[in-house]
Amino acid sequence: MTQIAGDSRATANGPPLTIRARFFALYREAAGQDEAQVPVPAGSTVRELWQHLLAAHPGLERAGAATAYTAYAVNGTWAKSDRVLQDGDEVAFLPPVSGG
Amino acid sequence: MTQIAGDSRATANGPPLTIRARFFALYREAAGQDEAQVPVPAGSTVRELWQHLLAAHPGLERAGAATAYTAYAVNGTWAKSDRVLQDGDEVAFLPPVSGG
Amino acid sequence: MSEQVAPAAAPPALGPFEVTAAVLSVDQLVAEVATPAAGAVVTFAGLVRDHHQGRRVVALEYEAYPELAARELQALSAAVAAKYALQGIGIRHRTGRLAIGEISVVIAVAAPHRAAAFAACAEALDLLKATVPVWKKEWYADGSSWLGQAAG
Amino acid sequence: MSEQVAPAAAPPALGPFEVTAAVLSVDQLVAEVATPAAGAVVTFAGLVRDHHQGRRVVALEYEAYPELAARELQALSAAVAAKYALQGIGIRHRTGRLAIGEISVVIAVAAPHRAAAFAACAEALDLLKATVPVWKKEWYADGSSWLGQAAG
Repeated sequence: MTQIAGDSRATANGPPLTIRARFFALYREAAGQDEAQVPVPAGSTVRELWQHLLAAHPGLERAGAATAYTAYAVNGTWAKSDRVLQDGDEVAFLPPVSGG
Repeated sequence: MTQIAGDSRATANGPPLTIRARFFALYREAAGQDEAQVPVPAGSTVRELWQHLLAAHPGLERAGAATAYTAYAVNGTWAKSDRVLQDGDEVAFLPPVSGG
Repeated sequence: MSEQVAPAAAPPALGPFEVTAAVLSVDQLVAEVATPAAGAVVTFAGLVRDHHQGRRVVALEYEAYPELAARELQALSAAVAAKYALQGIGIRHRTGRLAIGEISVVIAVAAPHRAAAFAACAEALDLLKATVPVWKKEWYADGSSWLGQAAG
Repeated sequence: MSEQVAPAAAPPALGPFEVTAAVLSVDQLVAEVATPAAGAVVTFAGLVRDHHQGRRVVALEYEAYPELAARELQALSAAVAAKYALQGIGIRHRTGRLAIGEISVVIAVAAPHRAAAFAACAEALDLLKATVPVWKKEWYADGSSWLGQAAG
């Protein structure tokens, strides 16, 4: 696990949050790591965190752009992209599944 | 294997044949044996052999009457009831199947 | 460049087809029908149930006409394999007295894709039940009964 | 008189649902989902194929989000079990690098009768492929590729 440069500006919503981001399969290889601690502004959504990570990791952006969709899970449960994050949340970014 | 009293009359068709009759499952129990050597007149069919066996074994007749049908095999291959027997044939009498 | 391979067009591997008193293994039959080109193996395992038509069953006894049964298993499997373009199919049917929960029959079907494997396995089972000379006797606490013999 | 028994109405036995690096056994899962009232167990085993879309494959690698995958397997199985009145259903998915012919996934479904068992097993597999967070990487002689990621 490594620290990723985040957006640590304090906002009107309160102090920044620390999120545990997890990457799997194609995204794990593209990010070069399986997880990272990411500071984000209070009030951030899953989608904003993902956009931030894509911008910070060109490899991840290429991989993400090549997929039909990305699914999200927060604390082990499927989540929509407009889900508002809480401090300490674990957010997983999941490329299209291909099990079986 | 036991000898079953057969119809040993010689006929115009030639000397009597000796047939190996085999019984399975319900018929085996009803006949009290799994096979028998049965003399039959030359020219006999599978059906005639079966009728003869039913008449000779009341238990087999009760079991046969209680089934929806009887299937026949001669020398390990399905046969119709009008199949004419040859000396030394093995004839199997098969109650409705229930495997699986 | 990576090596290009043509779609598998080999004739299906038929067998094993056996009637046996030995305990049946699904894994063994899966391994026997699988080929390097097979992506899906569907199996059916028949188990001895503790009841039938409302009556408690304590054991099942299976009897076969072994020579004809093996030939019938082969014949129905060849037909199903051709219809569904299978890569492999095998069937074992147990004989003798079986306890509750034991496997009475195993069918394994290997195919490149899953839809064909499911359909072929179900069809092979239907044919087996209709045509293969095997008989089942139910044992109860107070007696026994051969199945399949009810008149019309 | 023989003992009369009511038709089985027990809730289905759910599980096991696992993502594991251990070699998979069909027989083991069959035994785990079977109940004394079950007469039919249908299984699906996914095998590593030596080709895909015309390209030779030398190995497959599976990766999962294990916590969510196990929960998804449980959820889809509960839905299928209720729809088909199953007596048991279990699924194991393998992770790590697998050689040609190895089993990547096993689904076992127990039901009183065979039609429900076949339909339920096929449906569970379709749901697994669509929803469970597991990913497959194909290894070739000269490279590798994650599947499922193609855009549009």
